[in-house]
Amino acid sequence: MNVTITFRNRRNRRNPFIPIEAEMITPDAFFNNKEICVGEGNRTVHLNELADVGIEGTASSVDEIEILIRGDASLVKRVGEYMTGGTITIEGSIGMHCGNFMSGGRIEILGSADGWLGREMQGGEILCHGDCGDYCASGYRGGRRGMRGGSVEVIGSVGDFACEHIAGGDVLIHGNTGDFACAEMKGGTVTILGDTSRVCANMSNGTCYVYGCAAEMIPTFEKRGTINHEGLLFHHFRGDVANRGNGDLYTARFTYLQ
Amino acid sequence: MTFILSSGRTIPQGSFVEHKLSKGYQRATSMIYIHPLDIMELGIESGDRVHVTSDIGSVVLTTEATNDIPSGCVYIALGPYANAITGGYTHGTGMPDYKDISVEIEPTDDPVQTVWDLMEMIGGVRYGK
Amino acid sequence: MESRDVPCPFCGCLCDDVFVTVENNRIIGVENCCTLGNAKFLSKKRLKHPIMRKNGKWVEVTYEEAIDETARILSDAMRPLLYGWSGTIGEAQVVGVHLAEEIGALIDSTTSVCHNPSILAIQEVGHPGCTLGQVKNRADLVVYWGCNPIEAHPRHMSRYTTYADGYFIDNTASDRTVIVVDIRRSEGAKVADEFVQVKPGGDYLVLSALRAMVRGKSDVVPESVAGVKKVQLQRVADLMMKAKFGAVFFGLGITMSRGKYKNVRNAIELVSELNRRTKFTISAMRGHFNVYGFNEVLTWMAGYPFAVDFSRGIAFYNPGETTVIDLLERREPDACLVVASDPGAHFPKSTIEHMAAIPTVQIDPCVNATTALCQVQIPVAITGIEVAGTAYRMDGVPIRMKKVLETEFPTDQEILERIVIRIREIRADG
Amino acid sequence: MAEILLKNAYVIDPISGINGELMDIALSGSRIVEEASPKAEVIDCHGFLTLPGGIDSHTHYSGTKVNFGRYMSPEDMRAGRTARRGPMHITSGYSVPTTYGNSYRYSALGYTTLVEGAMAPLEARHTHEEFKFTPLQDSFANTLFDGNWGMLRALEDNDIKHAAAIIAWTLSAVKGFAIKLTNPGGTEAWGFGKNVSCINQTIPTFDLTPADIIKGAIRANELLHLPHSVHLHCNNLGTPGNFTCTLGTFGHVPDLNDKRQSLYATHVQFHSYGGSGWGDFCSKSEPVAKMVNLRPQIVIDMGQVMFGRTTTMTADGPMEFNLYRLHHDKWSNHDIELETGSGIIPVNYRKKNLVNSIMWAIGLELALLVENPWQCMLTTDNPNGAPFVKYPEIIALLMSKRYRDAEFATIHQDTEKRVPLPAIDRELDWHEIAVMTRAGQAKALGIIDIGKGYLSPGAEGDIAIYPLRIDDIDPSADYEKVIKGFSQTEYTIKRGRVVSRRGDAIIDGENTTFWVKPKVPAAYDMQHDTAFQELFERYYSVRMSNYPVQEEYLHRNHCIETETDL
Repeated sequence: MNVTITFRNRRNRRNPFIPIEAEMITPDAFFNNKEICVGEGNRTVHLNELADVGIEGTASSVDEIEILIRGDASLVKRVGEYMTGGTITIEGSIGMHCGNFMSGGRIEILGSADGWLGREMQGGEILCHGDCGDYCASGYRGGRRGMRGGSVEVIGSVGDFACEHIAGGDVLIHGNTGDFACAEMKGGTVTILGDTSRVCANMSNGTCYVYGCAAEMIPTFEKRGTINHEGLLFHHFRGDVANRGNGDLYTARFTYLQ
Repeated sequence: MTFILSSGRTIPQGSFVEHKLSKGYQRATSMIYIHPLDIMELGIESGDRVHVTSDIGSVVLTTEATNDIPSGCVYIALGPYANAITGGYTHGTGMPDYKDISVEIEPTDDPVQTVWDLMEMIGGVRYGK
Repeated sequence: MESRDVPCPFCGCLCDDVFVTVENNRIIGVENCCTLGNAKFLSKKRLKHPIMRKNGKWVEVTYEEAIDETARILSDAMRPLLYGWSGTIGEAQVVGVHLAEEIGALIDSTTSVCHNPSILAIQEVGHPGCTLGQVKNRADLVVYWGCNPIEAHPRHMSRYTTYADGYFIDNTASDRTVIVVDIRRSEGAKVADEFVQVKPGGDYLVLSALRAMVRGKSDVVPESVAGVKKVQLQRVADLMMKAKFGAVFFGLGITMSRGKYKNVRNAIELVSELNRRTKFTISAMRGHFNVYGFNEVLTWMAGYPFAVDFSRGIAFYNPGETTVIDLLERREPDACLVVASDPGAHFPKSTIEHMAAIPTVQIDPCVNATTALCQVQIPVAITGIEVAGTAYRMDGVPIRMKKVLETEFPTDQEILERIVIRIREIRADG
Repeated sequence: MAEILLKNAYVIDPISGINGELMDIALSGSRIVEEASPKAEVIDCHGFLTLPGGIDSHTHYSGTKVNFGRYMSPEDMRAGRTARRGPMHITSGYSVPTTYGNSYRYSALGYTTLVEGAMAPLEARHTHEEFKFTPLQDSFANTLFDGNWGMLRALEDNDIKHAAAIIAWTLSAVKGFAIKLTNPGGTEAWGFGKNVSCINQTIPTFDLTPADIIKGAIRANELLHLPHSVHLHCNNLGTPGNFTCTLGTFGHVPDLNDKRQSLYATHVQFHSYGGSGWGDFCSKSEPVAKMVNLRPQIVIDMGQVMFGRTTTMTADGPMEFNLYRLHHDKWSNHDIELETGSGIIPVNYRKKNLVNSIMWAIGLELALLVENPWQCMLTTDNPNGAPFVKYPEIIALLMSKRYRDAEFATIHQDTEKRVPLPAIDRELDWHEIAVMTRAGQAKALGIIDIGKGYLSPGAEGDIAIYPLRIDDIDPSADYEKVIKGFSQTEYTIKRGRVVSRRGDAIIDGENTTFWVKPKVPAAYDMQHDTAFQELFERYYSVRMSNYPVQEEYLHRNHCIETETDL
């Protein structure tokens, strides 16, 4: 089944800046033939009011559903939340919380993603071609475990607190990260091809590679010498000692705030 | 010259909190505390006015020399003047950057604006005089 | 007439020993109070009648008209924001929360721009704290980190720490050690036994280093961390470990600087670590007299201390998304009600620009910076002077604010209740 | 006055001596009456099980500590959210629900009366504020005295009357109901990061042992003729081998009151542990239950643990710190000057965990081994052992050996060697469950006189009607039906009005706060005692005049005045 959702321009809506809460846009909901409603502020509206929805073909399992999102979806939140299979392709940019809790399937974003992409993700894949906001592949407030499985790849750069509380899965960031990437890391593998700052603060476990420079290194990591990884020389740190941590941080370069 | 600006509470700012449109509040919140060496470097004297510019905007403030702040840093009371150069981005935390803002400072003869002026610049309408 | 033991409606210390003299329904004397509280008790300026902007000009209107206009604005809105709350009592805050629930609004308080990061940190690691009297009676070591009690909470030191005797502290001058950590030599730093000057944005790193030292892992710490020499860090760590009861107080110096709640989290984890060796507590220096009260009220009613979005019929909370600054910055709200705070004076420019662009109503006794951004302002009685009710001190102790003056102004609570009733009428009329 | 006539109610009312009779009950206004007028609204109960409204004699649902449990746990809040519906407000929270959440969910289970387990006097106002927003249950507040400096100093001087006078002043001031001691002496020691390890160890800052405090408080309690006895959370909660401390404590309890027990020991499951460490941790429910069976002056509650996530919260600060060191999860602590402490940590009781499995068994064993159901109340020490929404499952476990065996097969396999549970065949009957969930509580709390816990004329109109026709159910086999039936009442009636119907709250509140005021002669009125005033003046951070909870916080309330022997 192919579902095409084309968001219309919202200039004629009362306030085009109100985000759309669209947790029902998942292959699962279309597979179960649900009536798709979304939140626009304190009103609930039918998705048809905001987008043209085209459905072609049928599906015998959720994995046979492909959703294509076109038009401006940069304020559309929670797309793909709890999805278990199928694919979602977003032609432009997508709003916050895309792929929260997803456990299977694939999301591809050709533009950029706002904050909390893949929050508390359990499985499946996310590929974002543009940049990503804060809290990419992170956890929820008060939660002790963030992303637990699956993979996230961001071709651009990500904001602050990327992979906060990560406990499993793989994350690959081609660009730079903001401050406090991999804070409270508990497991999983994160690879940052660009620069980062205050990386792996308070980590207790897991592995992080930084191909660029780790600025303002947390001063409580133990230096363990250098290693060769994919033909490059990396400094190996263990920590965070302040947190009785046993995580591994490999970075090509680093600086301290002295 | 580039400085790191932080804002915070001060006694004068606090005691005029109930009188936000008074001269006293204006004075208390448009004062920028700066190290004497930096004052010399800028070629001005304590009490002279400066243009303080961040990525967000620019505002005129009155300098006050003090040794309590390290050279290279400046400090201002919380208030409308600080806000004129503070951005609304919160890094996904809800809290804007009221501290550690990178600013450019240069001497000026321009006057310090009133709180009403600042409010009108962003689309407000003053009440009374 | 004289009133004893009046709680001061200024800061989160809620000093409840103020002596107020009233003559002809005016306060003519205030004793025991600090400069900040005095100014509030003796303040005379206020807005005398509701005002509304019509055709770009301010005009005086009746309470009825102002309330009707407010109710229309709110009932019409798709993403209304109810903001402020810290300068009023719990009884009014409760009505505000019910209002938010009923109209599917966003509700947030000044917490969002002061100790929001402290709450986020507490939600990650908890909060080893205590009431202020516990510090007064027991603490032989007090640490002020990124806060400035002399300027923001002027009686904190004399009531609870540096200058206060306590049950186990016979002589505060000799029995208590005071450490101040800040980026600048604040007034508090000048009276401290040890002043630690940190480079801006360096608090997190210094806290990590201290945690490692308390764990006995000094060897990993470099010679200098964020401008602080390792020898001084070791000295501070030793003082902390030697203390019988240590109390850390922290303020906006760490909540507002880079990293925000991660700084606070690290401070809390340092304190938790120290508890393995001795007794330590940590407390936030809360600002408005009842900022903590709003957190308490919203928590027991909706489950979260601030930044709640009721738009989908349940309570949703995610600071960074449902917090006032982010909402305004993204231009989401289409109406705003401000109660008992002054965002016009405290918010970044771009955010109040949006407030000025949408229908905004303020409930406040005084003309303030926010007045300029409003369509309507409804003046009310002054809480804690003309209105009695509940406030929560920075340590969670609830205190009943007193009424020392008679007034003809309605209270926040009354105005809010009338708005709720009017909204119901408008909705019933369809 | 509104009248209701309940027809065809199948009533079990242990206090009135009714054990399964089909009858009508008439209500007029807030009370049960002999008969209703023809105008009365008739509710046909279709032979459904009809009990006095449930009473939870030990639960944490209101006040500073509970609210901090919510405040620090957004992950718990999002786990139990419901939308606004009819007169029902939104609710959040699973293990520590919002006030409305507590109230609606308790009401759905048929509970009409709750006792807050631990109110710190200094923060009493907060507890009362939350009572107001718990609209469908009456509230009582156990008031913490374990580290009260005034009382400790009086006990140091062996001046019981003076201690009683301080208790009397404080209870009246903070609108409390009973004396609660939480880890007596231990919370004071925690002020400097220490604890006490047995009841005979002198505490660091006063020349007293926990045993002195407990014995003194019991005597003071009876001097004041308080409705309830001393309500004790024993020392050494949660430590292996603590049963000796529990037995030692019980051994000190005199029998001073012919209407009720002289000591109510709470969440005894957490105090019935054997072993010298976690390695040989085991159940000691048998000696503890045996002691209770021998001593009618003691009533206990279970403090049952059920598997899953919850939040632990207690005034026992040092115990929570020890838990934190075990779990290394988030930890909150809140010491209260001159009075007590508190701590909070989230926990997850897991079937795969041997210690947790043993804890689960111990609670059930206590309820089954204590012969007299009037001496053992059904609780989880909500939310410490489990959220109260688990009560129906606990009832079913107590009523069905088969259910217990089925559950036992799913827990840690080594449990069998450490607990006597598999060998216990007893299955409680409906009457015993009624005792353990309402009648026994009313008696233990001493509130039968004010109309609680029974259904005869004169009683408060608090009634729970469960969709259970008990003659058609064999609880031993049909335990699923028992769980379902107790999970949602057909009707919950509070003060003579239907407040909850099939799980939905339908009106907004009929609650009352009950508090005590011992009548004290002038010589023992602490209000004018200079030494007591000085304690405030010099050491408290609030003024004495601002300390009492004002009348404004008691919307509808009932003051229980007592004659004293001072």
